[in-house]
Amino acid sequence: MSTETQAVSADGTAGAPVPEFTTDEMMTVAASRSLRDGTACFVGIGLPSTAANLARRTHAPELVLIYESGTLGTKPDRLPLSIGDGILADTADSVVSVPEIFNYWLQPGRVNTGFLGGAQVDKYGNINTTVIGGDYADPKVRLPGAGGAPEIAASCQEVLIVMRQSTRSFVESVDFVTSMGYGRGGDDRQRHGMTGRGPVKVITDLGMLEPDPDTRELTLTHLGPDIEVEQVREATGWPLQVAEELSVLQPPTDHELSVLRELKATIGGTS
Amino acid sequence: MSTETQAVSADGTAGAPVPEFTTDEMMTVAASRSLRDGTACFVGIGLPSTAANLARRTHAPELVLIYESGTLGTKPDRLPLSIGDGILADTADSVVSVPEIFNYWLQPGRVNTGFLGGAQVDKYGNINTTVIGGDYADPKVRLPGAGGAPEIAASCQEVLIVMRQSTRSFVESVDFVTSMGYGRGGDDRQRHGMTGRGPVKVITDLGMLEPDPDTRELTLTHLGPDIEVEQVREATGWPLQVAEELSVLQPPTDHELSVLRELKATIGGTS
Amino acid sequence: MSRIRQLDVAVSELVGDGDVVALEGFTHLIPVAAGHEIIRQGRRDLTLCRMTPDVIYDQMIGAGCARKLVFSWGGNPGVGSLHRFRDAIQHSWPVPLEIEEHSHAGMANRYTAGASGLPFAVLRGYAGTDLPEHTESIKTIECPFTGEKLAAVSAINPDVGIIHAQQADREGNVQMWGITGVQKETVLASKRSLVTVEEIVDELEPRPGSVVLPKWAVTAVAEVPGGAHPSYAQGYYERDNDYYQRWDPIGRDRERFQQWLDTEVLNVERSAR
Amino acid sequence: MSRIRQLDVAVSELVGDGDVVALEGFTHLIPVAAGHEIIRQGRRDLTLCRMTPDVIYDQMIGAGCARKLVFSWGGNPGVGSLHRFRDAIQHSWPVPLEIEEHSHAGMANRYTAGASGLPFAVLRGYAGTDLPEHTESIKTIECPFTGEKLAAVSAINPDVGIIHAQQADREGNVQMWGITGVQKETVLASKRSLVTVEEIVDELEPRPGSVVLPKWAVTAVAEVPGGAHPSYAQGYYERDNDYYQRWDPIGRDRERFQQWLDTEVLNVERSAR
Repeated sequence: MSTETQAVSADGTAGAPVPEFTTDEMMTVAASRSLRDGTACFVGIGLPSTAANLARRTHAPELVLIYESGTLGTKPDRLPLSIGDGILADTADSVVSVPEIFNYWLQPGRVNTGFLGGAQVDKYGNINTTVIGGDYADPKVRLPGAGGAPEIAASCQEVLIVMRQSTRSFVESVDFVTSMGYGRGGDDRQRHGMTGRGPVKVITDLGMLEPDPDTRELTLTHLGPDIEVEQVREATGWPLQVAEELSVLQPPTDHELSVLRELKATIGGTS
Repeated sequence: MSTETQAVSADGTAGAPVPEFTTDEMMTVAASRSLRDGTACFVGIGLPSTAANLARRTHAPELVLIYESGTLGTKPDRLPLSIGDGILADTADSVVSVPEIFNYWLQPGRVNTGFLGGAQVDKYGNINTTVIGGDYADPKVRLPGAGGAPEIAASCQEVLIVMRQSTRSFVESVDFVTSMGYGRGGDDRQRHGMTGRGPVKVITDLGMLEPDPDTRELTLTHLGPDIEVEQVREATGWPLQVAEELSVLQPPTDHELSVLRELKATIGGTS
Repeated sequence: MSRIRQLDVAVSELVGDGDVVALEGFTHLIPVAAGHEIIRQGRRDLTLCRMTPDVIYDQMIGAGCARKLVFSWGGNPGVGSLHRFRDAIQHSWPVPLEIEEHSHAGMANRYTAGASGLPFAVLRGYAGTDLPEHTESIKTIECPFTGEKLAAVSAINPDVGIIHAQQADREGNVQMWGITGVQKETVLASKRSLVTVEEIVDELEPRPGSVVLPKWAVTAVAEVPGGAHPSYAQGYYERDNDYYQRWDPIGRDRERFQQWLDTEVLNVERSAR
Repeated sequence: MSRIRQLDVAVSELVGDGDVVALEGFTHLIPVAAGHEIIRQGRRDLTLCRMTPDVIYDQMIGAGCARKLVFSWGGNPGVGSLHRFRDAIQHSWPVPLEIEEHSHAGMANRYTAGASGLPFAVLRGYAGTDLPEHTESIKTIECPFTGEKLAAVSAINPDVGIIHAQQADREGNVQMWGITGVQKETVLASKRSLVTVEEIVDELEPRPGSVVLPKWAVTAVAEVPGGAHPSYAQGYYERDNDYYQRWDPIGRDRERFQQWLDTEVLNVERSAR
């Protein structure tokens, strides 16, 4: 629950002055950039909500924000603290019931992007937010559970996973599959009749992983600015595959950072 | 489609002056009286709508009127011409979607009384509003079809059938079962897993039929004022059972008649 | 993304011969002008879906647009029968008409399944009736928990769903109110959708009981004032009950119908705005 | 017919030991005062249903009201874990807590089935997850038309459904607006229902986006101003975010919790009006 505050300095581009930023800010900005303008995004609270609202204020003004509380096309002027803040209803194109948001809007694959995170993710992008250790009936740690995640994972056209990377959270195999990524890899999603593509990116504080086109094993494809491959390997609980052509994430621009920081200052407040 | 206009004079009660009324008026008043105050009634257009609105203006001011267009608890100040007139939405407690009116309100058995009519009814209260003569693919007469009737017949706590009586309409066995009454009699409804009781009364221009408690065959229990049993037998397409204790319907009161006639004058108009 | 179009352009872009087309509107907000435009463009072999195929479908069937009708109640509400519909079924005029017949509850649930991305819906329906015998899209299903037998109906996912609403804004967000029937489900179940509206406004003012369809859930919007006549648009105009009465003798007679078609639909250029 | 009652009278009339009880409200309009009244009346062995058992269920579980929890997400939104919930599951304190765990989509559909008088609902859900292995109310069903395999969930029909709304009129008709979650379904699925409201008004003025429950669909109404605190009631008061933060250290510690229970719930007479 601690916020990563270690500041790193990144290589600038084309002589622009290099702003200082945290790895969490880099992660949020990378998530934000993954959202295309004019698409619809199913937003959970916390980092996904921050990233989606950042995108709407920068490169994607026509991004459609959908919260599982039933608010379609919300345009909050501040960051909500919960997925059901009043500001979300006040600024929505339409507020529908919870059964409707899942049945009419999520389930048929109308939503382009879903955001997920969790306590554990494994090398096939499966996510655990249910129990850790012991067994289901007598767990070591009881987590909140599924919420909207299993069906977001199944039915959004694509899923972005956003999580801080550590050997505790990036494990060979999750203790409990709350939300399916690529199952046991390969075409396991198709065998389960899933309509969405699954997790296309895992964005972390250290870089970005993408599924191998055949095996679907998560593979490191991008490093965060000033992050070394070895750091990422050490924070991963399985022998990490690394892409032959490894890129580096563009650091946040001044504009992205200032909008992000203004946004964060508004969280849960009254405007 | 012709309206019965033959006036009959009835025996009065307790020395009150006897108003003149038509057999159709008697039928509407009898239907109206069958609606208990404070209950909910699923109303179709035509006579059921007239009877329900008459009841609301006489003995049942708290009658809840539900139309299949999605209007719950409407209080129209005039008779609507269709089940979807604007006046029904304007005066409703709530307007819901058509899927909701069937799934959330009709299907669970929340509605006390459903009204049905049709081109044919048989001795077990099964109704045909689909095809007459020939076979289904090549019928002699094609009728409008089912509408809301099959599920009204199945799920309302009880059903009132209101139809003018003739050998053409009261047949031994309907050409097509659009809405099930008692099927082939006895406990056939239970075998079909139906939750509602089925047709408890068939109100006609000649009197009233009720199902035998065991066989469920429709049995004449009430005569209209000045109607003879023989008239009813002649208008029935099967050998009609007659109850041992045959009653006579109370003629419409002055008040009922005047309210009914005022109501009929408002049909489809703008107020 | 919904786009504002002329009615004729939208219909020609969205509706093709052989398509499955649903024009919905339950008594209120019936997309009549769009139906007439389909007639004018000479579309053929359509599978027409509609819970209550009233006068507009009688006209489209009489004009020879339809190969098949999927419906639950085919009548002229408050008046009587639909004679073009009967003539097509009983005498194959002007072309044979196949039918797929349901109850209202069944049709409503078929659209709901379509809007929900499910292949079927479950309801307490059709029990003891002769409908399942003649309609392949009704089957029996068993509850996996209680063993109870219920009805299953297959989803409807039209190629094109067409509805009429009171308003859209300039971006194509749609708002309707009053009796809204099964219109949201129709748009969401359809691969493509067209909403005709009474007017395009600068901003949709939220209203009690309104249904809003965001622009990204609608393919095209066309401004067609009076586009629901002879049905009504709450807040704009009342139902033209006389029209429904007058339709009866026109629909009864093939020649009078043909004459009506020529003078009222084919040789007029309605709606383009 | 709904009847206007005092909160304590309504709870004592409607909620008994061993009942299946659902308190619903999705972030907004959570019936917290009613939950506290259930604690105060010492109800035991309840099966508590709620999509998001947040602070109010943490309190009821910690107070020993529950034998079983039916849920889809158990956390303190925006803050972290529910420690009374964890303590009950991990250490059976104060009593063992059985769980029946779903996803949001599954729970929403279970209420929908319950409201619809159906024994089950169908959804595209749970595929590839470990939930069905541990939850008997999730099964697989095959589409009778396409052969596709989908999830089926059994209906929830609570003995008592409890929600909070902004307003009722003097006859007991209820109106709520803003985020209305699964509250309508909860009331319609339940054998008995209680709606606490911010205020009782002479007449309900129709509002955009409002959900209306007619009096005959509700068993009892109680006027409880502030009855959703620390959640919010749109148009009346904002969410008390500090309360959710402050709950974390109280919920973490059995003794602090017990103290809180004594001073804030058991020995106060809130709500009666």
